[in-house]
Amino acid sequence: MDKVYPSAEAAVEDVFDGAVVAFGGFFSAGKPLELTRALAKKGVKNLTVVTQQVGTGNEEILELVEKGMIKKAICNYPFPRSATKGLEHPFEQAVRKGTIAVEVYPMGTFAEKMRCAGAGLYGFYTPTGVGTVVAEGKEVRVFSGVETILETALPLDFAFVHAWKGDHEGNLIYRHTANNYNNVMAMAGNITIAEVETLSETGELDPNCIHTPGIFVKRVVEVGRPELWKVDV
Amino acid sequence: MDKVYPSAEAAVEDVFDGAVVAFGGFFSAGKPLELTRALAKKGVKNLTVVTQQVGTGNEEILELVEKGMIKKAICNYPFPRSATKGLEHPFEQAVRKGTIAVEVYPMGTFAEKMRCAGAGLYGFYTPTGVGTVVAEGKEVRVFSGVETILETALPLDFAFVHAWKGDHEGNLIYRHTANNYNNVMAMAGNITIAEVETLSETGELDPNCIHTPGIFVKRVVEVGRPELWKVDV
Amino acid sequence: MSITAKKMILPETPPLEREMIALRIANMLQDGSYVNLGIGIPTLVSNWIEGRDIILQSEIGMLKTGPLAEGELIDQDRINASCQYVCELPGTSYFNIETSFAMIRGGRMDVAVLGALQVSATGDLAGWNNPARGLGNVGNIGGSMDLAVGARKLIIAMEHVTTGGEAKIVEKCTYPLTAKACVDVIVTNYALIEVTPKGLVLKETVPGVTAEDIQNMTAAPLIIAEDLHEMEL
Amino acid sequence: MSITAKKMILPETPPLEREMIALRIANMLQDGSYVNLGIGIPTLVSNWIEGRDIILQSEIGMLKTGPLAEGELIDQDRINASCQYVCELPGTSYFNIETSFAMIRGGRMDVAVLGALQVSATGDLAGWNNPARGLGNVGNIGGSMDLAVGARKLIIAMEHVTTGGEAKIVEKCTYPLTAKACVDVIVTNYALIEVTPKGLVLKETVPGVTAEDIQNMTAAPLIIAEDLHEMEL
Repeated sequence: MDKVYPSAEAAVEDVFDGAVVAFGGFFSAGKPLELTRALAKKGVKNLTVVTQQVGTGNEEILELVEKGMIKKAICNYPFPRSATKGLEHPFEQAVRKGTIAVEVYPMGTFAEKMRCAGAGLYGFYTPTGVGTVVAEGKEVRVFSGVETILETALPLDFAFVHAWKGDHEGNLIYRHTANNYNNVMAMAGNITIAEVETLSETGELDPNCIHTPGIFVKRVVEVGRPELWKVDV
Repeated sequence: MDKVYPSAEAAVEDVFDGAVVAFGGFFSAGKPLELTRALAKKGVKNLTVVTQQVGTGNEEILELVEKGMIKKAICNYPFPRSATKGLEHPFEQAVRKGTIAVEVYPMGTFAEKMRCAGAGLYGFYTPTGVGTVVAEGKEVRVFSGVETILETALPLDFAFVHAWKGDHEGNLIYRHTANNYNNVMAMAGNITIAEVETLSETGELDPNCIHTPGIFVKRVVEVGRPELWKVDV
Repeated sequence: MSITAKKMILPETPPLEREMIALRIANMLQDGSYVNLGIGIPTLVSNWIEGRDIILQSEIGMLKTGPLAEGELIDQDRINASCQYVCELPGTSYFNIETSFAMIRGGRMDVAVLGALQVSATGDLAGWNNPARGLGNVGNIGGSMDLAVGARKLIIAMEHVTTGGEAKIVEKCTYPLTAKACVDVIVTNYALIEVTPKGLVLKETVPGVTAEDIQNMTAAPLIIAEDLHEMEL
Repeated sequence: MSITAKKMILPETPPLEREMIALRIANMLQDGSYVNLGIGIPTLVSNWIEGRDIILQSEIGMLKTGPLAEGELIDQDRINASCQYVCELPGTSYFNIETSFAMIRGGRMDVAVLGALQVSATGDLAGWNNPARGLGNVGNIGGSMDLAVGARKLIIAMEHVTTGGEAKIVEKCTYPLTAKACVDVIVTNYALIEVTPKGLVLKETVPGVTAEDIQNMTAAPLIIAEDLHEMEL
């Protein structure tokens, strides 16, 4: 099945108001830049965005913030590291004003919540977060003397991912640390859309070295190599 | 850190009586044949073996059965497919006699229990097994209208795995479907021992194509390419 | 053993060969779908889809499983979950078993085709443990429970009655369940029956067999479809 | 703000530079260990271990992280979790973030070195959320909670008091916790303190500073080690 779409715009066309949309990548590595830009261009309301950080080192998502497209952000490292910079940052300002709700998880829990959804599971018990604000309102359970909390699956309506190489059937290979959240978001996405730097013919990629098998990917767009990011945390 | 051991015998020397030992592989693909033989040779008591199948297509483990080394087997497909063959099979006979206890899990749950342990988690809720004997004695919980059961982590004292290529620091690459249980057992093993067909110099393997990062592997033994298995299920 | 032990009355008309059951199922599969085939008749479905855009998954950890391998194409590291040597296709990918079951439970399998010992009027499936074997609550579960729960559509391929002439389609399963309310369609050597909220609907019969004949070998009430027709092959 | 707001009395002796705190920690690391370094002073530890057999993990998904990259070695797809460009080493491997945190929670990290806002007498750590920022219960958690819970040994690298002269080692943390009872050793610019079941044990002081001096800038009781000695660098 050929999953190639002619453009990022065409690939994101059915993202709907109120959708839960995840964006892969971590600072400069592996961000679905073109898909995000296409979404900003399209315009859509009340999004729940799921991503490592909003804005800092993720400037293309800021456009969604500034256009008022985001209702809620689920993330791990939402704000600029510096408190001073934070005060000037549109996302942090929106959070302070209460126009964007924010939910923060420990990094491992954040990733695992998506892995849980992607794996068709519904919840897991982790020792991370016990005794912290993260545990508030969550079931605490002791296994072999270890306190854990129950965390639940985080399914995604759409997952935007960026891969180094991809083929027509959606098999993906990431480059170096640009894998990061991309694989787990691809797994958790109901509709996973992959932008790839190079589109390969099906059969060209080494079958022993596919990071994300095509079954997790619904659409593929070729976008070329992105420009070098200047990251200012 | 150089993790290479001179022989399979040396690598399994500290397996202790009563240990939980997992064996990777699935029928003809990816079985840690030399490590298993070395363990049979060494002799050890009251093992709990964790493996896809005991005996059928896994003949080297039969030696552990026949030597009375196994107390319990945790597996997914324990018996020969044919009932008639089963009656003649030493493992099935031991189970019928009650000399070996057996615990069976659905394949996905079996793999996930080890992944759960390897990931430092303690339990997960899965829809698999609801309303079946697998659910007996387990907590049932409903998430968004879906019934699930609680399954817990299965940690391993030792994991024996077989890889195609490995380097001195324990980075592993599997070949085709010979990955199967090997990666997840490597993750769950307190002491993971990898037999590899070819030992590579550290740095020779493509860092983007490592299946099991060396951190999960404590020992490496080079064993060459195994003979072709005749599998009679 | 109450109703299931009762000998069913079989018509004089010869039943379909196993290959023809497989063909009927192959014709139900849509292009572009991801399909997992269980052991037995389901495996034969693969003989009818060569050249079609249907991607087979093998739960051992292979996507786009090719035809059976013979002679020099045999590779012990390339097998399907039924332990048969298979070929690779352009676009094949290999992955570990935990990812394989993430696909299965996670709803990525459009169709699973499994065999069965019994199917109930409400679509319960019993397929992994024949109590006659006398092994109690343990047996070869394999991937069946995960597939039954996880596949978007579950098709059962089986003989209509047991070799002893007993009903396999029953009011309520008396054998240990694989999963509850999971079956969508049953294709037997005499009929095609859909499981609906109203009950079992007889949709197709093999030439020369009447609805009454089918009811006579079915130990659960059948609703006759308005468009009941002969099975086309 | 009770005890923590009280200005501590600092000795005249100049404190250690941040690089020296990092050096003291580097000297504690054993060869062959897997180590994760947090943002800030912890990152500086990497400057002192080049050439040693210590493997750094970066939670973004890289094992055997090399030195910082400059000039032509900069690659936007090769960054550490602090968002710095890094180099590859022989034996480096890349993996997805869910596997990265499987390592971290799963006990594969021999040592984690993190910064802190406060550490309590019982080894509680508060490090992710300074209430002064006024963002309530949300903030940049990053990987800290998983590392604090998962690492076999947790070393805190920090200034002994805040820039405002307030104690950071306190009876009980007043800032939001990262994890409870997780800290093993605290290395500051004045002292090395171990967290033991009996309480905080002062083991080393920088030259020219007395145990009394340390107690004067510590808002929790210190036990003086029998072998208290000057820190060697």
